[in-house]
Amino acid sequence: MPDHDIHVHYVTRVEGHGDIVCKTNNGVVEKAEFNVVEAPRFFEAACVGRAHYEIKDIVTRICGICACGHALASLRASEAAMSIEPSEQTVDLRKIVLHGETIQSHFLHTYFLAAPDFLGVGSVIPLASSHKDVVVRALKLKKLGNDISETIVGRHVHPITLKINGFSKLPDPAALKAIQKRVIEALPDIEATVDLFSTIKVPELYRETEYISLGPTNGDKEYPFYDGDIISSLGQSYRPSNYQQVCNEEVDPKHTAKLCKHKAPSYQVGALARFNNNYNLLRPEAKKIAEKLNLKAPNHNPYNITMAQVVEAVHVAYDLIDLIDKVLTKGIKEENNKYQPKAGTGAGAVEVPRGILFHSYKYDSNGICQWADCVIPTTQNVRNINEDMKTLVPTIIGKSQEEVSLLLQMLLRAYDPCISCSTHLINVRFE
Amino acid sequence: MSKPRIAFFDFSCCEGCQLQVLNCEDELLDLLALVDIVQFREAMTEADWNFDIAFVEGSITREQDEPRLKKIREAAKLVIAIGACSGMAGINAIRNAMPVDKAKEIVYGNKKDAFESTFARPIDTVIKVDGYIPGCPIDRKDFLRTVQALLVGKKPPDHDYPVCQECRLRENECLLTVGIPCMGPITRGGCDAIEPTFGSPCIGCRGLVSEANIESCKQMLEKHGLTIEDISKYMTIFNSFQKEEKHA
Amino acid sequence: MQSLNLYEPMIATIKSVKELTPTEKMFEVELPDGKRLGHGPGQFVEMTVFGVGEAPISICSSPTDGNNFHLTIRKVGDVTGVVHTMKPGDKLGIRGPFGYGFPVDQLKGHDIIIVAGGIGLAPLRSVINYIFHNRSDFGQFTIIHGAKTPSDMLFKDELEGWRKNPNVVYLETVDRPTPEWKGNGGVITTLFKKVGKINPDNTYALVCGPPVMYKYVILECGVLGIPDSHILASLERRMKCGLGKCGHCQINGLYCCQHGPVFTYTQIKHLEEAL
Amino acid sequence: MEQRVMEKKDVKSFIAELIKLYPAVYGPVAKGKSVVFDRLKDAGEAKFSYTRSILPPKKYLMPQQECIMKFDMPPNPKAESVVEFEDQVIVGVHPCDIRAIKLLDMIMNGGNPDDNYNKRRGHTVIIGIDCVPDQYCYCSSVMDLRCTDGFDIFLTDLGDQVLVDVLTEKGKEVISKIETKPASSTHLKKQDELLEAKKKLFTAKFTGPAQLLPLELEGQWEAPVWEDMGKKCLSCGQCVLVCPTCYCFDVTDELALSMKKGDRVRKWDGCQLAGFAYVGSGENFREEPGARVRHRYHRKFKYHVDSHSMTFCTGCGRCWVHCPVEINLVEISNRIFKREAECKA
Ligand SMILES: Cc1cc2nc3c(=O)[nH]c(=O)nc-3n(C[C@H](O)[C@H](O)[C@H](O)COP(=O)(O)OP(=O)(O)OC[C@H]3O[C@@H](n4cnc5c(N)ncnc54)[C@H](O)[C@@H]3O)c2cc1C
Ligand code: SF4
Ligand code: SF4
Ligand code: SF4
Repeated sequence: MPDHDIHVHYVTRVEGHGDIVCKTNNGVVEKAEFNVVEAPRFFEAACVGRAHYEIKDIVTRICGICACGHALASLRASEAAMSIEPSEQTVDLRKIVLHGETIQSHFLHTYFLAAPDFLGVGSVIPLASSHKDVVVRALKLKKLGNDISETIVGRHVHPITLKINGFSKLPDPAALKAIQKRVIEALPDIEATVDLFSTIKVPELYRETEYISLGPTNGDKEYPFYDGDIISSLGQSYRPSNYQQVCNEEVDPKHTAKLCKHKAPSYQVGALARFNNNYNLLRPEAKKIAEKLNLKAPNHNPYNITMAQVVEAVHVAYDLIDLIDKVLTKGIKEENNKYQPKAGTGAGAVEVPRGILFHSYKYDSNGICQWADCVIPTTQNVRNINEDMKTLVPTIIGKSQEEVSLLLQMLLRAYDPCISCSTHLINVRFE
Repeated sequence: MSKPRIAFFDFSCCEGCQLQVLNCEDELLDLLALVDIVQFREAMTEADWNFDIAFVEGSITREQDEPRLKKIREAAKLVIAIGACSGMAGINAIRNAMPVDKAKEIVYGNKKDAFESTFARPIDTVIKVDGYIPGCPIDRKDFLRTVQALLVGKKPPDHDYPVCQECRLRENECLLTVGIPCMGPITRGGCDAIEPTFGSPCIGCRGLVSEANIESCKQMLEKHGLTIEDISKYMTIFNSFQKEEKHA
Repeated sequence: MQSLNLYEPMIATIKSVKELTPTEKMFEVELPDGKRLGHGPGQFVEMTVFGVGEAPISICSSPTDGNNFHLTIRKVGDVTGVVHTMKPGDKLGIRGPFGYGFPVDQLKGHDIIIVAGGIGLAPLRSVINYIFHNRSDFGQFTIIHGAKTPSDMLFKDELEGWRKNPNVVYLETVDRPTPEWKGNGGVITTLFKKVGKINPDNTYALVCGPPVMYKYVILECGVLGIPDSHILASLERRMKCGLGKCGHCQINGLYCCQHGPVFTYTQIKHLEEAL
Repeated sequence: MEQRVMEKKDVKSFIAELIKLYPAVYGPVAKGKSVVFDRLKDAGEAKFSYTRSILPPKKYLMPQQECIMKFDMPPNPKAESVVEFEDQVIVGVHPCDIRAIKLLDMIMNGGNPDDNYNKRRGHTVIIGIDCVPDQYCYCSSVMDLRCTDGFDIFLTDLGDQVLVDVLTEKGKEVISKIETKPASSTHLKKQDELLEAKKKLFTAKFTGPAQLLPLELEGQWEAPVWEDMGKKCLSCGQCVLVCPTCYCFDVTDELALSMKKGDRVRKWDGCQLAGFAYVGSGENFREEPGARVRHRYHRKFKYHVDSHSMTFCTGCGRCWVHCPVEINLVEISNRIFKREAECKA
């Protein structure tokens, strides 16, 4: 049996810098781990001393891919801290924005980051000539997500109009209507995406773990992205303000960074966690797709995160159509977004494409930030990724070095990690 | 003539600028007809060190970044800094205002010594840079214009005029006239005044114009009800890095 | 035929390229069907490098030089940089000729002193060649030429001819002489001592050079007694249309592209922004 | 000029008629708390009681950005000039902006006529409307309040009725679409009274006659006002971009992404921007902001007056409203009238 000595420096097609190291000796796994080699960025330090109206613009820069999610988690935290209740219109529009981001991010991940592995190429670029129709479709769907953001928040990367207690500019109803029409027109493309992914067989891996996501508050019927309590598949729920009891970011003596842990030794967040925890709340259209993709809740194969993203994309597309209908029927009204800054501490929890995201701030009575904390999905997933790798390697140890390396990279990519955004994940080395 | 080969690299940043490149959905296929993208970690596994133009995103924050950046410089004919982080240290430089140790402590508590980090710096403190695409994030059109300019042999556009110019041409209602302080008058244009167009003040992500009248601008903002302290903070969301700063 | 729309360039062809200095090249340009540009000495064209932009460039040849015309271009930016990479057969766009050049008919019968600094020799070459080709129409002919260093000198082989030509008094200097340089050293104004006696009322001075040069040279012309109306200066400004519209080239109330580029000192003497 | 009256309630159907008849009808519409000229999709959108639009209606004669030539890239370049225009009506133009268009007509027709402007102008019907000044308006200091030319028809609100001055053939044709009656002397008298009343509304005023400014400016090239303003000026260019009589432009080549063809585009530019007078050899002929403010002022009150005998500021107040540091030509003019330069010397 060949022994493996794998070191993938800067895994590609993920956001940020991470390495994979795997070493076996006489068929025994010595090491199988994911190391983060990102440079620290100190966002929480940058927030201290800044005014309430500057915070969102600073923290969206944590991550370009889930900039809207960061903005929303941040606004929710600031609003909680200052006891601000945004209007229903604000909440609905924010949900549309978040859906836009989910569409853009899920299609970016499924097509551009994950699919090349299944099609045996290094990137989407060679597909531009070999599978032009697929690439054109992928670009079209991704663009739809982007255009949703552009219509409501100005641009997807570092959204503009999102503000505490409202919007700096409300979208033009006609533009919103046009977006809705495009979502409807995109349904066949989404269908084709489902068809494409239904032909793909994800690698085998079975490991039961804890799944954490938002869950419905008081019998809410909505598959939660923007609102809700924090729930664990092992049974327990928390208000967002108690997020620290969920992620328990602690300094593990063995490691050099803050890592998260709830009940089980590690937990997973993201599309599959949401799917497993909230399957019943999926729209029927999405449930049908799950069936077609052979995905049943709970599912314990992390490679299926990609499949869960496809299911979610369908859910979100249909939901968008309804949400836009709701907003347009009620009519978009100018609102008074003024608020008085005040002292307080608050947390916001939002489901961004890669999983649950927490922001929390403490403000003084002038609305100057005294303390900030951001816990990013990938930070929460790191332990789980490592546990998965440890479980995976013995099952594939007989394969060639290239195959093992690829399967490990695919596993990491399935989590769609956002490493540069993981504010607390610096130089994580599992020794 | 063979197609120019371009590559993307990143240091400390949010990768939003590279994402902006991927967000050129309508143009991406045409772009691929003009250039070969040979390295782009965020989007591709293939990695070739034979390229003409390197687009570099992100700030330099660690000693270990320097040799990697120098290697890029050696390989490339042209190095273009993309984004505020790379061109002027941007948001990363906020923390330069406090001792690195303090920043580490705020975020990592007593584990602070486990991380290597120094000042956040723009890449031109380490290597020579041939052009800049400013912004946080970069503007997609600006990116495409820059690629075209380089292909026809021009310098990248420098947009050395204030954001107000484009804001006025778009016929936005000036935010100052409705009482919202805005950095537009001293901030470099080229973004089509996107923030004011969406009702939000310019926060200076493209850096200062070369002849920024900061004194007068401060007085003006004070008239709009900001304190000097507010103003200096406002002006440092992206513009903290001072060229004189030596790295620690 | 020049199109009716004044913004539409003719497509012209580069016939030959000659490297004059490391930063300056001379281009011979042919219009469609070998048509003449129809310019007068001192006028300029708007030259397009397609996809890069337009730049105003003086015509450095005399209409008496033949059907084609010459442009001497210093590489300073985009348009001028890219044109430097072009070869014979490559295409340019040409609009023009534009501007008010040297009034050669008015100059006839007079003594002429040319004062050229650096690239200023390029536009003046058009009138120099014109005078050589119509030598008998003019009186005494003096060329005062200054460059930064010997290698910065333009038209080196032509200078060789002027040095030997009995029909012209050719005076030259370099700001920074090199060991091989046998001629004068120092700024251009130092040559005025060598001009000798002139008949100021019958003399025209034609001046072109870097912006800093004009003030001093015009002073020297004054010392020689040349009346203000006989001092002709060709000025440079930013230009975007060549038609007196875009506003960039304005010198107080005058437009460099329309009222100039050649001005009499009387015209610009009282203009605060001219020199 | 023919003077007629229409019922005020008919104004809306008049606009509706125009929208039916013309490919493009532009008028003032609300944008936030401001007003901009925009295409009228229906008659109700127009907001006729406004003070000033952000950009002047000149944008329909000389757009912020327009393609003036299309070209193919080498090896076989082709160049073809582009002039785009359609029949258009601009309604609700104030007297200051009408005067500005008159000045632009003079510039664009003079010397080398500008095809693009002139063609568009020739296909434009201008319907003026009288207005009420605010504290930034000072047209009364620089022009006649009575608007007598430069429009096709001009509307004055007389209360229940609207007085219609019909100046041109185009105007006659346009107004024939709606029922009007000849104006009576009562109507005309009312118009005179309104103008008389309007005169009293101005708070911003020149302390001397604007026509004398070219003379007053003599010897004031180094007046302290320029440096004072230069210290304040942010060189943001807004004052010149919003000005209805400014027409400076920049020209750039913009390639299609294929890089096989492109557009030559002209865009509004402005002399208050730092790089406006910069040349390739490295010289900036107006390096100091104060020199740029002085240049702009001279363009409004001297150079063009010398050559065209017309003041090139219409007192619309746009530059004042938009200047973040409130630099305004009333203050500068009044300091020029004071001859501070001599006091200093
Ligand atoms: C009547 C006339 C005749 C001329 N004749 C000749 C001639 O015969 N030969 C000749 O070589 N030249 C001549 N010139 C000068 C020539 O027109 C300029 O050098 C040319 O326009 C430069 O164009 P470019 O595109 O190459 O440079 P650009 O790319 O436009 O820029 C040149 C330099 O200026 C800088 N720059 C450009 N715009 C700005 C700005 N707004 N702010 C700050 N910096 C800026 C650039 O960085 C660069 O260093 C003449 C000019 C005039 C007016
Ligand atoms: S909103 Fe800002 S950018 Fe726009 S004109 Fe006003 S100050 Fe300038
Ligand atoms: S200078 Fe100012 S007030 Fe005068 S016309 Fe122009 S914008 Fe209006
Ligand atoms: S608007 Fe005011 S600050 Fe801006 S350029 Fe004009 S005068 Fe200067």
